[in-house]
Amino acid sequence: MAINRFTTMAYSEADEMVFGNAKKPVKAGLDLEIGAGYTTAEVNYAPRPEAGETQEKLVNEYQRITKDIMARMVQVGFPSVVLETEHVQQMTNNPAWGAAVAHAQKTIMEEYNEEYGIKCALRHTPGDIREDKEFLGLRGDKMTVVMESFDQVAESGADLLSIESMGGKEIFDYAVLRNDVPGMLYAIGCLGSMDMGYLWQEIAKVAQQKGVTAAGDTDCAQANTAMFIAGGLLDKNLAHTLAIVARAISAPRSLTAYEAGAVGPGKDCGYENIIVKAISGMPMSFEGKTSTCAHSDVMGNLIMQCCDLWSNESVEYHAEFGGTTVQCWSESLNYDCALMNTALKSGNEKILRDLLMASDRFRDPQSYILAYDNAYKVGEAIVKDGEDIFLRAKNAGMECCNILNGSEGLDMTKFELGALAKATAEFEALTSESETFMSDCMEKYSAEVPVFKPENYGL
Amino acid sequence: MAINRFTTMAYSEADEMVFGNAKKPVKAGLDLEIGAGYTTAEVNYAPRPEAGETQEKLVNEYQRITKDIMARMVQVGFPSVVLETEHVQQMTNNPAWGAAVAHAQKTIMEEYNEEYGIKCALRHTPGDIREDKEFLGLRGDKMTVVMESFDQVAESGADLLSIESMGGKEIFDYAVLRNDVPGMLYAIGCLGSMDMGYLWQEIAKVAQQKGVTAAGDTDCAQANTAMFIAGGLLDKNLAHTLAIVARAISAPRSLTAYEAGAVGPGKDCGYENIIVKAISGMPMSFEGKTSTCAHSDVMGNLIMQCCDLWSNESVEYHAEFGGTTVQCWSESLNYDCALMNTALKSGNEKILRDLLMASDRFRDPQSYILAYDNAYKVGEAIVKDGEDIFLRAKNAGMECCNILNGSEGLDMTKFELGALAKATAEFEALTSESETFMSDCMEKYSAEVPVFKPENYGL
Amino acid sequence: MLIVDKEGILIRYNVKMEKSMTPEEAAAELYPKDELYKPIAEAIFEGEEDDVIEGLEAAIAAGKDPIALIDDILMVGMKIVTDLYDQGVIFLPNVMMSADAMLEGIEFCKSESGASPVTKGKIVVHVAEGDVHDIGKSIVAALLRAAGYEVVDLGRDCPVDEVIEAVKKEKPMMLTGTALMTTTMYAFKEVNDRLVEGGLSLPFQCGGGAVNQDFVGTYSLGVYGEEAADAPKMADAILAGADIAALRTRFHTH
Amino acid sequence: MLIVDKEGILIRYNVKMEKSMTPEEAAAELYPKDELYKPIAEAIFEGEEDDVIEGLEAAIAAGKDPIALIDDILMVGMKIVTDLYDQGVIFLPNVMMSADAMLEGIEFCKSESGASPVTKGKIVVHVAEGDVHDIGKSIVAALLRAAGYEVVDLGRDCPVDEVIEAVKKEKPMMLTGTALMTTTMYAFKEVNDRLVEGGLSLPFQCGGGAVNQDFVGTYSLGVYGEEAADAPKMADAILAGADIAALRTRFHTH
Ligand code: B12
Ligand code: B12
Repeated sequence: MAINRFTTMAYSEADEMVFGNAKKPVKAGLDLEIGAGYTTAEVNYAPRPEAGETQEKLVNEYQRITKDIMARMVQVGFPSVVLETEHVQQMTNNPAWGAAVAHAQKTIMEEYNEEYGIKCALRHTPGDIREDKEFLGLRGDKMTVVMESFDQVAESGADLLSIESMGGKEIFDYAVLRNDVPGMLYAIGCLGSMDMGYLWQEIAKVAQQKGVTAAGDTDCAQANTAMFIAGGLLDKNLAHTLAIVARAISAPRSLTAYEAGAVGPGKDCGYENIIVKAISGMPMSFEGKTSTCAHSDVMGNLIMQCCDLWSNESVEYHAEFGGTTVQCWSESLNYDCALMNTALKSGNEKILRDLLMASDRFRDPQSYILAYDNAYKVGEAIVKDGEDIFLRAKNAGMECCNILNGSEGLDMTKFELGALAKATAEFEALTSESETFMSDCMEKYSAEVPVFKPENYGL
Repeated sequence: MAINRFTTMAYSEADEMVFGNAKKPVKAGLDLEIGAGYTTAEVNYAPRPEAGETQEKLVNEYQRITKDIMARMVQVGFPSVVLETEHVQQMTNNPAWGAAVAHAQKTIMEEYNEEYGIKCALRHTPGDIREDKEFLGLRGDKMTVVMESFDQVAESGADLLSIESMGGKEIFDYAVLRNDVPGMLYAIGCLGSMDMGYLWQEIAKVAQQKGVTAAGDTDCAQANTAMFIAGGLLDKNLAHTLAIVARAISAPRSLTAYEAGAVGPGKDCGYENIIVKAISGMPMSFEGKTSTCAHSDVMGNLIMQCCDLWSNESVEYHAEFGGTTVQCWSESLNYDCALMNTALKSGNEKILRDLLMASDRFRDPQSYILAYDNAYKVGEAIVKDGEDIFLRAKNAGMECCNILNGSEGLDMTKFELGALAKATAEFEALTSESETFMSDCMEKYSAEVPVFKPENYGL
Repeated sequence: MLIVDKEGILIRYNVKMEKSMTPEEAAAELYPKDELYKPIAEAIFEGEEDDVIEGLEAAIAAGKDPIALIDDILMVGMKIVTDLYDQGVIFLPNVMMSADAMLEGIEFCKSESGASPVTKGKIVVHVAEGDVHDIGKSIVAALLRAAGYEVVDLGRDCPVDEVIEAVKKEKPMMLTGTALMTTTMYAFKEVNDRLVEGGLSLPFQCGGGAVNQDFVGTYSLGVYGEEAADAPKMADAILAGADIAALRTRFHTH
Repeated sequence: MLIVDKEGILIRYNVKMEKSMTPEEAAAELYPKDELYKPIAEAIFEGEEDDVIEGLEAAIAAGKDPIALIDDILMVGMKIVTDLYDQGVIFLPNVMMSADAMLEGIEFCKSESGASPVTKGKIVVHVAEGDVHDIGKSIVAALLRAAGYEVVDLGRDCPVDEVIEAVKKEKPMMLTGTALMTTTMYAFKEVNDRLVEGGLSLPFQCGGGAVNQDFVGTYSLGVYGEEAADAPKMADAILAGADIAALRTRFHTH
């Protein structure tokens, strides 16, 4: 498949974007349509450690998880649900395991769909296992295993295919701990996008062959790592202004999946998805206030503003007073969706969207930029040079800095402001020539980062 | 203290009620005001079983819980929080244990209040241990222990005093499994109210002596038991129409606390609190879509409609990917509050309230009645005969039936309709004479329920 | 006030899935044809104790043996009720009321004949030590009685010693335990160990909110019960020869 | 679009609590007065490697002993940085860059003198077998180096065998482990047992997202570390004579 770059915005203005509606809805699974006027919960879960020992135990664990969720859905009267299975590594490394799990889950979902008419779909997300102990190995034997895994889960019942790909991560890990903005730009914007183009053309091919949906990717390995290191308001490991610069740069990277054939829904942990939605018009999954089981958040409400799927990211399967964890969290998610769907149905979706956004707009520099109006502006900066992966990533980072520099109502610490000023200056000092930047970086990081192997990117 | 019955509504119409605002706000704890224009999360937790072995272990467990919550609050920038400690029985049976826990918790809360200015308050809820293996023992030695517990926790730092009292439960347990509506009326409306009058005058006295707040009680032992037995849409243990009749009857019962000197905030698990708020104008705590850790719910959004505190009911303390359970749930709760507070601040509180209500209005007969407009009507039926505890409870149950019989847009099953018809007929056949009813019931249940001891109610 | 139609927001699956027959119609299809028996079955279904007695009096007057009536009509009538409950046509309180009516009927038959009927077997039920949550246990007891078992109910908050004593004394075919709190369910392990120590080997059915299959699987006599309605099924399975392993295979479905 | 002022909705506690001094001002108060030393401390604070070397050259030219300079100014300059980090005045990337600059300075001093300095002690760090999450480990390593310890970094996804081998070979004063996944942290128990078996008794500091104090408390050599900044504090405590029990008393604060 070819890569078709986005050079225009899908929405003519930011205010056009709401939750539950995407310009290009996606039909998937059993009677489900995503982004077609209603929101749906996407439930995520991790098997208990002991369950990973054998294929049989693992399949059994996922059967329990699936049954628990489906049963709770009908008990409380929810009309639709998506299940996401993020592979534990055994499942990707042994493609037959992943396939067995997908098949077992889908069988249960089909029963519920038949008996109750509940709309549902199954997402499978193989792990990006393309690495060995020391080095990334993006294009070798491990790539074959990953593609075999996609092939088999698609064959066995997965409706939506996703991955959290790792291209650029070896440079990013080095750069993020050193406030190295050009390094982050190179890692995420250039290397990440290049790897995604390579990888997603293959995934889209599998999806087409199997008649399932190539859904999307997130910059979990980089922008989320920055967000986690940045942490809460009182953490002091990374300026939140830098974390959001990394996030802005990740938008054109994650966009690449959709340029290489994916159609959405984008994956939950991609906080950059709001920018990606503005550009692509495709439905997106998000997580926030109802994924505290997986991580804390400084924009728990805001990030719900334009979601099509609403996720809890991940929770280990175990018992709580109110049922198993997957039942508790799936129910909470669905109530959030019921609220959004009520707003949609009564024409109040923009008010609710704005309340969600306004609740966190000033909580953090990160939420400020991801507020849909500012996110839209970052999107515009990206499509302006949509054909040039370096330039558009640089634009995204610069626009992010510009918006923060001109922010109104957002209080930042001296430390955040200092990091922002440094990042702004570094962007301004950068070349506009993609080739110059690429070759300078190649030289610098080949020398400084021992685990960097250019052949991973066909360089 | 005397008992002053409510004979008028605090609000002149249902539409006047919103979340975060009560006619009679309550100042409590460290800089907090409840029902004064903003909502606050109320975080609940249960120690791990092992932690209950010694006083030291238990205090240590609650210290961890308290620290975890307070730390998460400041990390995400939340302005206020309430902690509720529902005693495990050791803490009430040994009043010194409860006191030690309250003191340890309050010390940490004071540190956070001082360092960050976060508003907070501590609720302690001793267990209603007034029973032995076979019988309730509401007025004997156990009553003395309960009051000693209140006295000591109030002395040691608890700001809000609550209990979930059990009066009437021996009759209720028998009646609920037999669709016995007059029995439920006797248990909850008469015996429950009588015990509460007795108990809450004492609690209010302690609160006054110690300068803390007598907060409120819920009909956990009866209306919630009915709600749990009723379960989800597909359960078949109790008609949901009967569960809501029990709930309606529980409103005048729980109201008794406020007639005997309590001032709110009412306790989280009292779904009848919406009716109590309409009558009393006092702030109330609620739980719903963000208390799935403790139980499933058929009105997760709706019940948030007029909350002043917003609770997770209970979660066992343990680790999740995103931190400890108390951190996860306290963060989710606070985001809900941030949304409500944004609505309040921007004048959109009635729209948000209505969206929350509309999302679940037709989910279940229970949610239909607890929608604020219908709840208000039940309130009116109560205050009409506010001085007569039997009549007002009967009115509440009858009004509930009437509203369901005339419902619009609510689909009920044949089974629910059948149970409703039977309940309606039984109410209509009932005497209007309190004394007749009381003596008939005394005779009937003394014969049928071996564990019923009238002396528990001074009868 | 905002009222929004539920379409697309929620589905009342209970309404959607409802059987087209009313409970009364469904029951009518199952009543025995016999003129003497039918009113008794009907009275059990309705939970009308007086009508049950009246029907029994008529049957005895017509020459039926009181003790035979227990099996021939009281148990048969009750089975209609529990079958309809299993199928989701009727709900628990109906079962409880029918069971009350049927038990009255049995008492009546016994007093009429002076003899005691043979029950299907004896079962001891209890709530774990330290736990006062007894509604689940009461339902289990009622359904077991409704299915023709003799139930010895040790009540709530029942000390381990008392459980062991009762098993020694009553020699039941099975023992059940209910626990709703994470703190109390560990008592089951102790009960199990004390039984094993004492050489008492019988299936120990455990259920209740806090309990789960994995936990029950950790002690040798334990069989997990999810719903109260499983209890009579388990007892029936034991009568049919199932041992603990077989019970687990059938009831440990998670 | 709706914009709502944050008052009453959220509090940026970081802004509210911020120290009034800028990091530069705070650092300036701590620099040594000495004309030769001050620019080096400043260059470390700024993370400017070239300036550090330049400063060292000047000091050596003025007669200072290269190896003595390591303790007298490089470590002193670095301590200013880590102290400010501990106080929340500066953030981690500054520490990382300062540490890089300081380490360059040490290399330069070594090459100038031809001799090797005595470090405070040797520490082995690793990420648990099966786990690729290595950022926390890298931070731990950097902060230990910044505090003057020699670090042997076994990297991520490190087999238990390799850990044991490294401890045997390097004879470190302490071992650290990082695990971010509930599935991988059990490797620590194995490492512990293999160490004990082999008669190797040394404090085994464990941390990372999945790990908690209760877990670490279950194996004999384990000491739980919450933040990376605790690692050098633990090492210092060991130098000051603390055994595992004493370390636990101090660092197991939950
Ligand atoms: C009703 C209730 C009460 C009532 C109990 C009335 C009564 N007579 O039982 C009252 C108000 C008295 C009460 C008191 C307390 N409660 Co309470 N209570 C509940 C509640 C809301 C519902 C329980 C219930 O009746 N369910 C319905 C019945 C029918 O279900 P069930 O027993 O599980 O039985 C079903 C199946 O399990 C099965 N089954 C049961 N046993 C068996 C056996 C076999 C063999 C088989 C086959 C099947 C089977 O059959 C039934 C139907 O299918 C739960 C909430 C919850 N999430 O469970 C809390 C809950 C159990 N209570 C709780 C607590 C903490 C308490 C108190 C300590 C509160 C306090 N601070 O005072 C006290 C307990 C004091 C004590 N020493 O025990 C906690 C327990 C937490 C924990 N640590 O595990 C819960 C979980 C609430 C919560 N979310 O925090 N409670
Ligand atoms: C970034 C990240 C990644 C990055 C890692 C990049 C890298 N080079 O490390 C990438 C994208 C590669 C990744 C991959 C995966 N990840 Co990941 N990841 C995360 C994430 C988002 C943040 C982790 C992080 O870096 N935190 C910041 C660092 C600085 O924190 P830290 O390591 O805890 O260290 C701090 C302290 O703990 C302390 N410390 C650490 N060690 C020590 C030691 C001592 C002695 C002391 C004193 C202190 C100390 O110091 C640090 C600062 O103070 C977490 C989310 C979360 N909730 O933690 C998920 C998470 C850890 N990942 C998870 C998963 C499932 C995976 C994958 C399996 C996903 C997949 N399906 O492919 C793969 C793993 C493959 C493998 N075999 O390991 C799950 C783990 C679930 C579980 N079962 O436990 C998590 C929890 C996400 C979730 N909520 O589900 N991940």
